[in-house]
Amino acid sequence: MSATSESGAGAPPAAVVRRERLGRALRNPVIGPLGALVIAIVVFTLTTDTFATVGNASLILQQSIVIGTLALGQTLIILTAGIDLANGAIAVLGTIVMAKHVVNGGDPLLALVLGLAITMLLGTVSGLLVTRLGLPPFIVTLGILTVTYALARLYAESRSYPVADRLLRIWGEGTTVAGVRITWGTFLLLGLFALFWFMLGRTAWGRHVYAVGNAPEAARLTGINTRRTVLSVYVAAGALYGIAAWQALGRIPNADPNAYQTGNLDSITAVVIGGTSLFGGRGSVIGTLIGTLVVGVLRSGLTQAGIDNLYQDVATGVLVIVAVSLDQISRRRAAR
Amino acid sequence: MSATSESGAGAPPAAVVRRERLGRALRNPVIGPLGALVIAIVVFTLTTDTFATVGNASLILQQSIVIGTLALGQTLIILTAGIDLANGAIAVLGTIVMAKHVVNGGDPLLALVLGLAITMLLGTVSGLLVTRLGLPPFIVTLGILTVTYALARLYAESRSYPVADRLLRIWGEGTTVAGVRITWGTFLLLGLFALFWFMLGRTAWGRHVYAVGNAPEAARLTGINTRRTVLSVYVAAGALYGIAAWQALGRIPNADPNAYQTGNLDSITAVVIGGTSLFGGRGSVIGTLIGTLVVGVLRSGLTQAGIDNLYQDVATGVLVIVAVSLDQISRRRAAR
Amino acid sequence: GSDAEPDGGDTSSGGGAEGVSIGLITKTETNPFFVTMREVAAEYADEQGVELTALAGAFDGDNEGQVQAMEDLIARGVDGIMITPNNSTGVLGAIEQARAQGIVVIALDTATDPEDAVDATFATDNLEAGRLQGAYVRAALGDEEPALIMLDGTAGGTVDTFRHDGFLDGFGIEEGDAAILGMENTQGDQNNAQTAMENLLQRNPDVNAVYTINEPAARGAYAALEAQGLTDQVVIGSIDGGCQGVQDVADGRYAATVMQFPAEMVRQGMDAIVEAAGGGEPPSGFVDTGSIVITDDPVEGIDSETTEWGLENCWG
Amino acid sequence: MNVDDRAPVLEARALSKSYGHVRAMSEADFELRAGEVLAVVGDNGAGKSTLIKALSGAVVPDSGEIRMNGEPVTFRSPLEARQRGIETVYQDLAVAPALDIASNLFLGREIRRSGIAGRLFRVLDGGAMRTEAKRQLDALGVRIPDVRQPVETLSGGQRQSVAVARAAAFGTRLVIMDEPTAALGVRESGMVLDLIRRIRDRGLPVVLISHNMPQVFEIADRIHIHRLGRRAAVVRPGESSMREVVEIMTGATEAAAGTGGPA
Amino acid sequence: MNVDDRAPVLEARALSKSYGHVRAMSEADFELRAGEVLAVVGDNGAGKSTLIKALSGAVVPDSGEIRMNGEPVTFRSPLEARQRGIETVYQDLAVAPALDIASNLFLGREIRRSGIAGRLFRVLDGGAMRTEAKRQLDALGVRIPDVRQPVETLSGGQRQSVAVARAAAFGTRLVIMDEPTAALGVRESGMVLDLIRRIRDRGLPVVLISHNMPQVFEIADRIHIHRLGRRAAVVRPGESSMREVVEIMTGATEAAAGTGGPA
Ligand SMILES: Nc1ncnc2c1ncn2[C@@H]1O[C@H](COP(=O)(O)OP(=O)(O)OP(=O)(O)O)[C@@H](O)[C@H]1O
Ligand SMILES: Nc1ncnc2c1ncn2[C@@H]1O[C@H](COP(=O)(O)OP(=O)(O)OP(=O)(O)O)[C@@H](O)[C@H]1O
Ligand SMILES: [Mg+2]
Ligand SMILES: [Mg+2]
Repeated sequence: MSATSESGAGAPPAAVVRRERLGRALRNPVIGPLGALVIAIVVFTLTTDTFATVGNASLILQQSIVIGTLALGQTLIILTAGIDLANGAIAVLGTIVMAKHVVNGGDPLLALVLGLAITMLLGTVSGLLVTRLGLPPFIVTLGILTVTYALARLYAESRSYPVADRLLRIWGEGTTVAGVRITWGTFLLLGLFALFWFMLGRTAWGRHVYAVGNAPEAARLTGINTRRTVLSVYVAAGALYGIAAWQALGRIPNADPNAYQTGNLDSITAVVIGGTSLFGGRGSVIGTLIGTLVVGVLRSGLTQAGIDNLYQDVATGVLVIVAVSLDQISRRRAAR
Repeated sequence: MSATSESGAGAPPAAVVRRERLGRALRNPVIGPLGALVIAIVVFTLTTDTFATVGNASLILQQSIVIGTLALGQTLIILTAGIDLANGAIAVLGTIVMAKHVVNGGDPLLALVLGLAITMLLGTVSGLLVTRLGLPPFIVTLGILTVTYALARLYAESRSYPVADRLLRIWGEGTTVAGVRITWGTFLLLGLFALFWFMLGRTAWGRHVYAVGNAPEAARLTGINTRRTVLSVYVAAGALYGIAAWQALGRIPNADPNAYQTGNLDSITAVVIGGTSLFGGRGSVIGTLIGTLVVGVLRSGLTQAGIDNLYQDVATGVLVIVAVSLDQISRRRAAR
Repeated sequence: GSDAEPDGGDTSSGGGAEGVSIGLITKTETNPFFVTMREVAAEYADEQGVELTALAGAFDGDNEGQVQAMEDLIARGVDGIMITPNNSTGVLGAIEQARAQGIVVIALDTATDPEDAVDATFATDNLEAGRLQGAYVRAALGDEEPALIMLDGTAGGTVDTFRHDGFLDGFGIEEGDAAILGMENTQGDQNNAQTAMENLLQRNPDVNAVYTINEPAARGAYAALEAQGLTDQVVIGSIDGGCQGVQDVADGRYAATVMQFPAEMVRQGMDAIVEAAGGGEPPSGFVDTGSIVITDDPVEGIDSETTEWGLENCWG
Repeated sequence: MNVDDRAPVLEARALSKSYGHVRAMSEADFELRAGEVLAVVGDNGAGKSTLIKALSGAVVPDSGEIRMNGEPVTFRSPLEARQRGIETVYQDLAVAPALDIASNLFLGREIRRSGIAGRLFRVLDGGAMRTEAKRQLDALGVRIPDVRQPVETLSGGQRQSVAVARAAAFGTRLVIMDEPTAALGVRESGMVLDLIRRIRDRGLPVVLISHNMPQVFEIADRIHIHRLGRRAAVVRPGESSMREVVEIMTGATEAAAGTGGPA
Repeated sequence: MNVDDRAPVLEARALSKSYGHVRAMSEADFELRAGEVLAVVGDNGAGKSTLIKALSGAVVPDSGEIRMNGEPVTFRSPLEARQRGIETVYQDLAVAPALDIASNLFLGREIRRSGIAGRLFRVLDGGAMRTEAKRQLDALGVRIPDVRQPVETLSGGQRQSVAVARAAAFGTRLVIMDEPTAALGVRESGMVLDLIRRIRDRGLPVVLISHNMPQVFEIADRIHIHRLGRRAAVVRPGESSMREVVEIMTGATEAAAGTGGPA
């Protein structure tokens, strides 16, 4: 019974075919969404002449910034088998708090801090309700959604607040590279995705997030503090929504309590197109970034293609389904 | 090794305490939502003097009919670990098809059949995309949502169609019992819930629905035709949405392509308040009925209490969370 | 989302306007009011040989969607943009950007704040329209002590606020007056309005006046009152002037509606842009496209038209 | 009666299956004869479960051929195998944790009410299902407080008993059991061996995967030894010792009995 | 060295636990002494897993007392037990199927990079984790093609090995194993028994739940016999026969060795 040496010699029970690298790449879950993105870009490039310009690419990125950041927070929560219906509302309250403080003559930096504090607070409250009372995230965030929009309207006194302050609008500014305007917000978006890609993939915290979403009971039994892990995710998401609020003011320097009502569904869509499972524990933020871009490219491309209003909706619906089908097919291939 | 007789004698390894009935009742998953409903009713009865009238009760039932029927279909789909974002849209298209046919001088019965056919067709399409292509229900029904609203607007030419026909409005009529008006629609709603309560709990089909939602791979391995089961659920839901469309014309005899836009979230809310798990395989239609009523009671009660609109939103958000907390607490009790 | 509809392009007909391209951005693509605007614009563009691109936000309050639409239109290099802004300040940045590129920007239906952020505004004076509704309802009540229910639209909407405030002004009471029995937001949706009215009636069966933000809300209110058999004691007022609404007035469902003229807004706006594109003076200022009470029960001191006239001039 | 004389009931030739770059089964052969108990043994990860999943339709092999009573068959789903009377206890049990014991036992072939209610509307006879479930589990010597308990509340062994009882109750042509006694106690294991004997006595062949050598030698007519994704040998308990079997299994000796040849 | 002389490391008195109307544990006693291998045996559903879950913090008992080195402790979560050096292999393995083998092995105590990146940001040292995982699994004789494989793609036995390797690697005070060899092959089971011996030789006591009597008699210093939710007897392998143990377990004889008394 001294098989140690033998198994050390590495003759595996099932012969390992050494085309690992390619196999691994093909099984990478980001392949599907990426394929959809590439196909969309190619199709619109061929069918319209205004789509494939650097300017338009920069525009699509700018248009994706707020939803992208919301979707990043959404990804974290969905990875823990949760869902966040309140992200748009929380970001909106953030914009109101920031803008109203400045409009009333307050210090912009303090306004920013207050805005971020309120979004993190709301994230924390959601997280506590989910972890302490064990409530379904759907219900918790639905409640927070209703309450937050109401609070935003109450606090805004049902007005909107235009922002002139430079600090609050900073992410809308940018630099011009080779005649193309790239906003700081674009860099921030990419930076945030890189940060969370690293955090999820390379830190203990990231492992715990995946474990808690994939098998909560197993995670608990192995001694992971599941409550703290889940809570940390909601707090991080709250912070991201605060940043999204800041970015939103950079894009539209006007805080409106009725804005971003479809932020929740739009961000979930980006996450799901990106290949993350709504059942938790499987997925990646890179997928979400691609998913966000897929949605942005579809909208922009269909507009450039001059497709009629209502038919555009039809096309979007169909294309979203097609994009995810591609993902599904590539997965089945890999599973064979 | 002849323990058969011994175990037949029934001394179980863990002594079975014979307070089964009570225990079973307390562990009934409907207890939580029911408690929330009762508490809500008691609170509004005590705080307002117009809430606790038979007339108001009948009114709440009437207001709950359409959402209740949508939520019933939603329950079926959620039990299979799916979700339906398109139910409101499908019902709206149903109302347009029925109403336009009649407004254009068509036969009301044929109108009804056409309307039901289109909703069942859309349910079937969703089901096929989910079962054949293995796409996530969230994405499939999101696509169907967009497409269906667009189709409804195109077919309605962005107009709304008032309905005068008696057959199409039948569920809004009713009878007066002891001075209280009860619509046929109310009876239909209760009948539909009873039917599906029976189907889910007492037929092989129902068992398969639960099994497919709870453990799809196990269901497949035991030889259940999982695809057919899931498909049947989407078709049944489509039929229910058609009935919801008919009921909607009874309540508001005007088919409007922009109606019921929150039907999806509202129905999911009712399902989740009713204690059904979004992960599939656990829950009941009775819970959904109670969940629907909880939402109806909250809205009516808060209005009766004269609470300002925005504060009403705050209260609704908080109360929804409280309602589900009650459920959670009662479950923990039972699990001890 | 922002959506394109290149209805134009037919340059065979029309005089002087050929080659002019105009963008229209409405709040949503679903509300019949905006659908009418789009249809009128498409028709008018056809006649004039103007190239039209029609876009919209996804929901009331979708500033982001409207900004995206502006960006797309700027990228396309249109001559003029007509926009019904979500709120008076929501898209100022994008408007500024457009005007900096020499594009004529015209606000329709809703004014911006400040008003001169755009070249010109063609809109209903919603405060005045609300005032007309309020004055009519108050007059129709006669000597009765008013007991009012208000079915509002969306909290904080610019139009919603003007109409609401105008109504109270015309009705002759202040916000918070005891005569106001209840208020609910209905999003201008018939189903929501009916539910809200039903619930409010439980508490306030002695209502005699109802303010509604638009005609679907008025229909919902009527259905709830009808079910309770209270239609005779209540005066319902509304605003819009859609054909179905005018028909409702003709059928006696509610007392009056205040008609506005979206087609006028669109036509005048397009004329102004075409003229400016042809080297003329750019338009300027606020142009009230008017509003008028439609009723078959006229009251003293308030100008009104009959439903017959209304059905000829209605929209949608 | 000599099992060698009997015709093969289920046969497979050169079955292969890869998952990505892991080759779980490579050119595996298999042969089950009428009325026999065939044990399948092998190291962890040798590919035993993959083999029987291919035989029961749970996995579609990449290549190879399966024959039932000499006639080629392809199972694209477990349902198709079941319709031909093949009943399987899977290693991971294939139970629905939220459903109760009785429902799990009858999953996919519920007892229906008699008459039209049962035939047309598939209305269940809950009482009969519970009674019958209790009977089946008693026959396995499992003590279960209440057949209305959800399976997720059962102990590991109780759960396994449910899966075994299901296969035993419904197999009509042959029964495959993947480590059916792994979680069972001494007494319960004995009862499962008794059950396997009873099934054989009913004339059905049984495939038994087990790591428990004494058990295998006690009950098997022939032993299929699996190694590195394929059949390394087939031996008879009377003719080989436990030690020899283990040596073939672990690769210490190359298969003496001839790779793939019938024993 | 005589184990009887040693102090009890982990003790429990009168632990009870009910689920609804099912009484899984009723007044169970337990005693583990320093440096011993204590086997826990009993019928399916006897309450063995419930007992060790109570000892490892996975379940909070309704009543009763637990002492560690004489001092009363209450574990409200597995984390608290683990912080006191109790490491457990659960019967249902407690692995995250979607995560790879290395991640599962180190779940909850990942190897971090040295320096500030590791300490402050908890950045993982993926290479070290994979190397160490491979080493641990090799020591158990498990052949696993690739430690980057998700656990859900492993065979039943391979999966169990991952759980066993984890507990073996991290136990600092005592190790509890709930049927660690149930899914393992002959060779792999042997290696786990070797492992248990090595752990004992490191001075750590081990609790082993098993249905495999020969295994139990081979390795245990004492045998705790569980029946109907409580300890029926404690015996020593040298002093009682397998037959006697099975008889106590199944209730054929009332516990000769005296209920709850030390053997
Ligand atoms: N879905 C899958 N994806 C990738 N690899 C797999 C998958 N299923 C099985 N394998 C691999 O195939 C090999 C054989 O697995 P199998 O389950 O057939 O082994 P087994 O002989 O039943 O082992 P055990 O005795 O442990 O149950 C293992 O190396 C396993 O990791
Ligand atoms: N969560 C639960 N809910 C209800 N009953 C439970 C629960 N967990 C365990 N039980 C019951 O408690 C009893 C003891 O279970 P336990 O898992 O401790 O047995 P065991 O001795 O480990 O059995 P095995 O040898 O089969 O693993 C069983 O009858 C089981 O059905
Ligand atoms: Mg196996
Ligand atoms: Mg156990």
